[in-house]
Amino acid sequence: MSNSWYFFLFFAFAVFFAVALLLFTWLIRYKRNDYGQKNLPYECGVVPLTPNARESYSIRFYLLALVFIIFEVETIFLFPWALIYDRLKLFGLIEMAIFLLILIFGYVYAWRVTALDFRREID
Amino acid sequence: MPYKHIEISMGPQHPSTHGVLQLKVTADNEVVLNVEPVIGYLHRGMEKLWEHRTYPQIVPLTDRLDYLGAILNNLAYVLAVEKLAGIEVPKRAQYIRVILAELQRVASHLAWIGFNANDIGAMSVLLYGFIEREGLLDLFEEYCGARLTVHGLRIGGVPHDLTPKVCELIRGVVTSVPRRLADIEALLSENRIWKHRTVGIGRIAPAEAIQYGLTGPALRAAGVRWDIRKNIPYSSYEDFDFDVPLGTHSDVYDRYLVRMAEMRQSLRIITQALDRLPAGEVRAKVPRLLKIPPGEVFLSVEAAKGELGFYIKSNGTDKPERVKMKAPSFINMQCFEKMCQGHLIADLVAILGSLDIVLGEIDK
Amino acid sequence: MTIDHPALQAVLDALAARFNDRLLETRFEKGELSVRVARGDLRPVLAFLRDEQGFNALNDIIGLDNANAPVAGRPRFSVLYQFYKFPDALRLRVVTDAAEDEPLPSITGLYKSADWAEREIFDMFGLRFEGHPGLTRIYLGDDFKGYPLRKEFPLAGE
Amino acid sequence: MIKAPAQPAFLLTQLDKFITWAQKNSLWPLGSGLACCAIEMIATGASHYDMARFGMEVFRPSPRQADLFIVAGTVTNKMAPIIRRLWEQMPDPKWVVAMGNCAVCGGPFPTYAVTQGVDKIIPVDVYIAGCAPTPQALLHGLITLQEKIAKEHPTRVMFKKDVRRDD
Repeated sequence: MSNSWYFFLFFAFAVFFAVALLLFTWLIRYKRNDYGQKNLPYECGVVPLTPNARESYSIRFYLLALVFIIFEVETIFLFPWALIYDRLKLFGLIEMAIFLLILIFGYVYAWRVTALDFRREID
Repeated sequence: MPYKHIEISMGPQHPSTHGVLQLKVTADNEVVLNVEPVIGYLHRGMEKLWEHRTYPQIVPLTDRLDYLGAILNNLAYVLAVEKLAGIEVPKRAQYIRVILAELQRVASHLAWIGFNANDIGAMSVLLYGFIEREGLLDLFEEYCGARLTVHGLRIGGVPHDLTPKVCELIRGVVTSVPRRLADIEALLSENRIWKHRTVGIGRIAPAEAIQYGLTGPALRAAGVRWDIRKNIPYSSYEDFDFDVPLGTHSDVYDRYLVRMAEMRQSLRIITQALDRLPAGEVRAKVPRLLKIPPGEVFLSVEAAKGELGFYIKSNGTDKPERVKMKAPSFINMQCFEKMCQGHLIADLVAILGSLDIVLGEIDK
Repeated sequence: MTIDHPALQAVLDALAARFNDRLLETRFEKGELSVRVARGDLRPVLAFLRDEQGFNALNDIIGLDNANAPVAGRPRFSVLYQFYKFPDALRLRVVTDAAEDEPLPSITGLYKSADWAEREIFDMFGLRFEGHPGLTRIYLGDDFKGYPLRKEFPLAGE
Repeated sequence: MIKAPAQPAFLLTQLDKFITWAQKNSLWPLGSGLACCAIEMIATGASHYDMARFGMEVFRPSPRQADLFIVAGTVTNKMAPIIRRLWEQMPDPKWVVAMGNCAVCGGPFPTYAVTQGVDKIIPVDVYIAGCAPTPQALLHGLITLQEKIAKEHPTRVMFKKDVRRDD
């Protein structure tokens, strides 16, 4: 625990850096007294046709995001494994191969059940 | 509870609407239900302006209609005025006009392949197309004095004869364009992503295309053999042999193939016209103050986008009573909504690019 | 009327046979045949031309304001329909006249490309087309007053 | 030009130089073309004339990320409110270049539908003449804009609420 105060130093610096950045930009930004339609959401120059964008939308977007997260997590597991790959010898290789195989199986299933593509006709 | 369909505006300021066109898109998340084009953002009141200008003054104004095919607009207007006034254009001038018109068609198609590919994602093709087009613009600058809005023709003929330097530039273009086309085709024609984005997208049946009045490369891609240079030859096009490329599936990919083939045919016409250039005058005797007795005429020409027609009614003075322009993009745009049914929003961009519309001639 | 263009002569004869006295005027100048019919007969004539004579493409609809050269007995505006026969490249022009307030029959039923063309004529001349799905201004904003292509409308606008 | 106050402040001139040096060498134009001038603007952006030599090759389609508005083409009355809205939605500091006769003064169209010059709706910094000005003319106009930016004093605007002249 002797040199654990480094952590607080790091934390303080992070907070300081964030606040300083915001303060600096607020200080040097151009002030203007008539902002006109600056806060209107930008939609190719016209007033947006659907004023509030918080409408309900299709399940397909959510499905695609889920499939993405699954394989994102898979790659995250690969990083630590790749770091100590040389010390794990054959055991590590087989272990990771099994892990990847299971996920490939999941990927093929998702592909076959057309979770990945945006169907052209109205589903 | 079914979710509400999204209504979004692919509005006047949009990188891939080729100018100031607004598309009110009603989409079920990604699938387009219907598209309502809103035009008029570039309406400059050309036809009203033409009623206050003399016949020769209108020629440079026609450059600003389809600003990618300035000489083709001039050709349509100038031929209509000559037919109305009964002016006989010397053979040499007709040949030079054919050379300039086909060069302008190649330049317009090069710009089109650049924009269409860039909309679909192949930005390098935009740079290929534009670097090649610079060669053509240098040629126009050498001959007409301007790059884009060239005012390249006159009523009764062409401004002046082809100088040796211009002929040499033309020979240069005729050899360098096919090499560049080969590069572009090597990049695109068998490219999996390009085919995935264009094959089977934006189909329209030939009968329906005629019903909507579609003309130009988009109609030929539907397999209908209709090219005014062949069907109603003007300005001695009948002297040259070239074939009219046709498509079969009438989708975005076929329109791409048709236009690329058309560029090669244009180069063939240019070489034939340059080799068989007859001697003689380059401009007929036209009175400086051109007064045309009352009458009316409608004449159309095969412009890069399709059939560009001019209706002119004269009233005996030096200013026309009425000039109406039939713009190919104006008519082609009407079947855009029909082509977009059931596609994704991303395909909208590919279909719009394949129609090669220009807002200058839609809005007049 | 005899014209030295065999194909168009055949069309003209068929038209004359079918609508003999309702063809108010036929003109053949510079190789172009134009036929004038009254407003009421427009749709039957166009339907006949399309179905029996094979003019399957409407090329353009042209609006005209004849205020500067008024012809006695004829209304002020005239509308010209430019037609095409696809395979053998025949052209035909059908002309009708209409006063300011007389609506013209809309031909969007016969030709889909007439939709925008008629909206443009309404926008520029103020001529109404009855039976048009959505007759609104196509170029100018809805708040624009006046019809620009009328002769009395100044070039630079009100 | 920014209204220069009576006595120029000398303390921050070096900071001004630095900020304007940074601003003028990375102008991001708004990717919006109206008519024929837009094609010449794209030709200038393409590889032959290459605006990238001046740090301007990034054409941002959205005004939120652009700081230079090249009005390239005819400004019609129907398009005017949209151009005003696009200009307002651009973050400060922003500059406007009126490219071509139509944007400068209505050009060859003295008609009912055309706004006679874009400076009737938004303040313009540099006017470029020509009916479809050649890429060289556009580049010359943009270099003039860079010289103009180099002479500006942004720090006065930032610290002293000396608001820019176009409000």
